Amino acid sequence: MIHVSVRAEDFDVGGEYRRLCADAPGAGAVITFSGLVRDYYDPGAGERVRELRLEHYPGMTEKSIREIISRAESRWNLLAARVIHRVGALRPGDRIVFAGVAAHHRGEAFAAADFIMDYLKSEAPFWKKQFTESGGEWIATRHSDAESLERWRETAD
Amino acid sequence: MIHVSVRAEDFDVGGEYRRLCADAPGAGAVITFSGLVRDYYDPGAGERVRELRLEHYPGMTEKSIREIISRAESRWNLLAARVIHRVGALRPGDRIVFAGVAAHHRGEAFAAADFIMDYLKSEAPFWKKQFTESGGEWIATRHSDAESLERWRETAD
Amino acid sequence: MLQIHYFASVREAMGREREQIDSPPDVTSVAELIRHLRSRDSAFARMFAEHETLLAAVNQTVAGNEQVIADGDEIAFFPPMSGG
Amino acid sequence: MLQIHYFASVREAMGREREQIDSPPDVTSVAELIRHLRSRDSAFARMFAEHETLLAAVNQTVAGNEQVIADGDEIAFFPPMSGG
Repeated sequence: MIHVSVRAEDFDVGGEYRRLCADAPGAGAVITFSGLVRDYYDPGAGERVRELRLEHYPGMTEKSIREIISRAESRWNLLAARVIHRVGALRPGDRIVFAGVAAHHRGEAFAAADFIMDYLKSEAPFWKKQFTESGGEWIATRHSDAESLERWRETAD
Repeated sequence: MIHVSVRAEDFDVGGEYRRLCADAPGAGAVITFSGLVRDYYDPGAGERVRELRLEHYPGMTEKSIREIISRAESRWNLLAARVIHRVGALRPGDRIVFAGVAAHHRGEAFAAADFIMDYLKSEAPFWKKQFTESGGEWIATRHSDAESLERWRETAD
Repeated sequence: MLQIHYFASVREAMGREREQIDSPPDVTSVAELIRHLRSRDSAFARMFAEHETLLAAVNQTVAGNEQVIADGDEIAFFPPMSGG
Repeated sequence: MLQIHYFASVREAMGREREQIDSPPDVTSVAELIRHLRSRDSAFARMFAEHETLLAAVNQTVAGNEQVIADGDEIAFFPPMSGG
């Protein structure tokens, strides 16, 4: 059972957890990942983020998230998965992304949630612009994100 | 901020998530892991589990969980961690264990939650006895748990 | 006709979100469309020069330079994704 | 005195959760305590034979065979943990 949502509204982690459980009777492991807006993205810069604006490609976004989940399902036995990505204007501390996974076993739940988040960051059409006192700036994909993806390639069947 | 609880009562994942967030302002990643009682532990056996009884070593349990979390904190920068382990009689579908972690970054949150669960399974003094129609049997540590621990040794600093 | 969409910093550099163009007869791939737009449109040429990494999607799937395009396709240009 | 605790399948095999014994004068390590209990207590000898892997804790910390024990210590015997 897969659920994908792209929206401006916040999400409720407790409710999402309950829906995952309801969709996955027999699960032994349920993981929720919540990503929050940090108050700085470049610790060296020192300037605090006042707002983050998230843009996406409406026609493509949900489809690409579903593809990422399908790829995870082809690697691990998942009983349910839910992904929510917010768009629009967010502030530090706000929730921005949710990925929840239910599986029989712990190892596959951890691996799948980690995998989904890695690909979500680099293959789903979202873009972040951060605003500080001195103006707005698009956030570039960090080197560590590319390294994260490399992990899954090395272990590909 | 660390919270450890060993108890018979169930836990509420949404509430635990909120407490993690409250303890970790500035967090960019919050992970909750919930372990549930499966209806079989040995798929080959075919017999369904009716009840699982969890025994622990009261004087040692909380201390050993705190040590596991401290070890995770020495490897990754954690802002908050919460572990709840239930004891007593449980049934299939019941929640049995919770591990929640808040960190600045996604990678450290995933690694720390995975690490805590691995060590919790093999170093915290809990023992499970499963009851099926044909009687009760103590659950032995599985080979895959030992392999799981091996991962952290290979990557030790 | 081709539907062209621009996102994020590419959208800002272009000064528009989308446009429709008549399918140029000699344009049958993403690379050829980029060449066409660079020569015809100074905003596109400037945007292209500014963007070290420019990604394209054809009909809402990320596509390489050699991807074939045809009349009626939806093409999008954008910088590397940064969601999550 | 030594406080001895038994857990899980070890507890069931021993038929008791805990006991107090006078510190035997020649017992200064976990290995020596096991040797002492095996020779003195047939339930312990039987339990030991049944348990391929027997773990011990001294004062609530898992301990190896060579761990020193002293009067007043709390010693526990149990099978490998299986929580989580």
